[in-house]
Amino acid sequence: MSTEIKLSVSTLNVQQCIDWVMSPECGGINVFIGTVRNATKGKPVVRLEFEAYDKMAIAEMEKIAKQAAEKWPVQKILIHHRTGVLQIGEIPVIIAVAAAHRDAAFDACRYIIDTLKQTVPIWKKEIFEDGEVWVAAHP
Amino acid sequence: MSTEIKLSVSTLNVQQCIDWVMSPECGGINVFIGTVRNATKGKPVVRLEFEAYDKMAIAEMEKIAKQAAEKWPVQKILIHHRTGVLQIGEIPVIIAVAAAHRDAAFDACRYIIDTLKQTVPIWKKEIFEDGEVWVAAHP
Amino acid sequence: MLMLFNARYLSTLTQMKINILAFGIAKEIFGGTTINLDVDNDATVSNLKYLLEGKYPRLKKLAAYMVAVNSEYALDGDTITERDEIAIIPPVSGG
Amino acid sequence: MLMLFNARYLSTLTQMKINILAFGIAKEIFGGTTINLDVDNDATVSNLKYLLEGKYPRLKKLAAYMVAVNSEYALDGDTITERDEIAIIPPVSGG
Repeated sequence: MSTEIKLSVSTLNVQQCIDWVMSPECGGINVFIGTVRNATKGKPVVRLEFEAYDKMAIAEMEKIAKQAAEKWPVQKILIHHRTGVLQIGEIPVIIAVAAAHRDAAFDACRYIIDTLKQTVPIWKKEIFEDGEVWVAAHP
Repeated sequence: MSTEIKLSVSTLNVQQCIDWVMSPECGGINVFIGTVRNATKGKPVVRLEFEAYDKMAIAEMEKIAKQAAEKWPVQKILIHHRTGVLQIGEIPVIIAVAAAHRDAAFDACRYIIDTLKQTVPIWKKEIFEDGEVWVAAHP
Repeated sequence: MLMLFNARYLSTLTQMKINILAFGIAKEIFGGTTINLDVDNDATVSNLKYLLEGKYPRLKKLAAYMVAVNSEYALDGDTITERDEIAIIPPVSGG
Repeated sequence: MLMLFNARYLSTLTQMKINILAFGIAKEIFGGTTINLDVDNDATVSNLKYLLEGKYPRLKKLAAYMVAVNSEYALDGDTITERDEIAIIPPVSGG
């Protein structure tokens, strides 16, 4: 099993991520790509800003990848996450998982994004025309 | 909701597929990529050959996309499937689903590949060093 | 007796020649991508399978197979006409 | 009485200055990316939260927040040392 975990201030490259997880031992790749939506609850979003506690974010993503590899028979796990300013349509996150069989790839990929959203210290600020909000900060 | 269903005799392009499903209304894209494994049950595979009943395969894939769109709130569904000779590591199938929220994208993508494998009239022949087998033909 | 004779007579009169497409292993069983078959005009999918299995016993060795009529999976009771596009669909294995 | 006095005396002697990293909305609550705080040498995460919430009441308005010690989520009972890297982790929203 091998993993590639990365925080990046520049545009994430989907093709590169998929190339990295591809291997002749694997029959299925599942990829999750987050994209910046143009609206939140109907309110137009101008852009997003992502901030990370880099060192801990990497450590938490590595933990998640390790847990996924313990739970499902997967060969390769890649997690790339953006930081900085993202425009509408840009990609905050790419998760790619390759496995011999597709069920493991789907399950692991979904587990990784679900868990990442709960535990990895990365914060998203939504910038609207009339203000800005740190997502999920308040009840 | 829009769909792009295609059978192709030439190499499938992952980046193009993802570009097609991306849209500013969507927050999550789930992609399944099948790849040709170098072995089946431990036996080295030389190459694969895919054959399709083109007209019906397209019709069945369209049905599956329609069913998925009825079951989950998704915006875009793409299904590209190869025919002809595929070498190890090549891509027989790409399914990409974009949705406002990731759960729908994951569920729909998985439903599509699971159902495609059961109902779409496409046949895979595995070519080994010492012979060839139409996959799943015999009990 | 007369009715029985008539029925037989009509049946002979109303046979049709259908063309059947074959894919995957069915191509190998039939020895080609299409075969022609004479069937009764009111033949069902079930009748067709019976005839085919008589002529090509290897069909019975398959894990399963379906008949498609005009690009749709057909049921055993569905009837076939001369204008239909008929195909034998051995177990699929795409994806 | 003497023991109480000693305890107070020791506590004063053994206070430490810790540096706390802030992220997301915590940066705005603290007015910066780091703050310094004097805490008892044997302070727990729970003690730290109590002190911070006294000084920065807006922390209590958050949906939740965690304390990380050396890049790991810490429990309320964990103790803190001067060498630890301590961070306030408001609700995360990556992905």
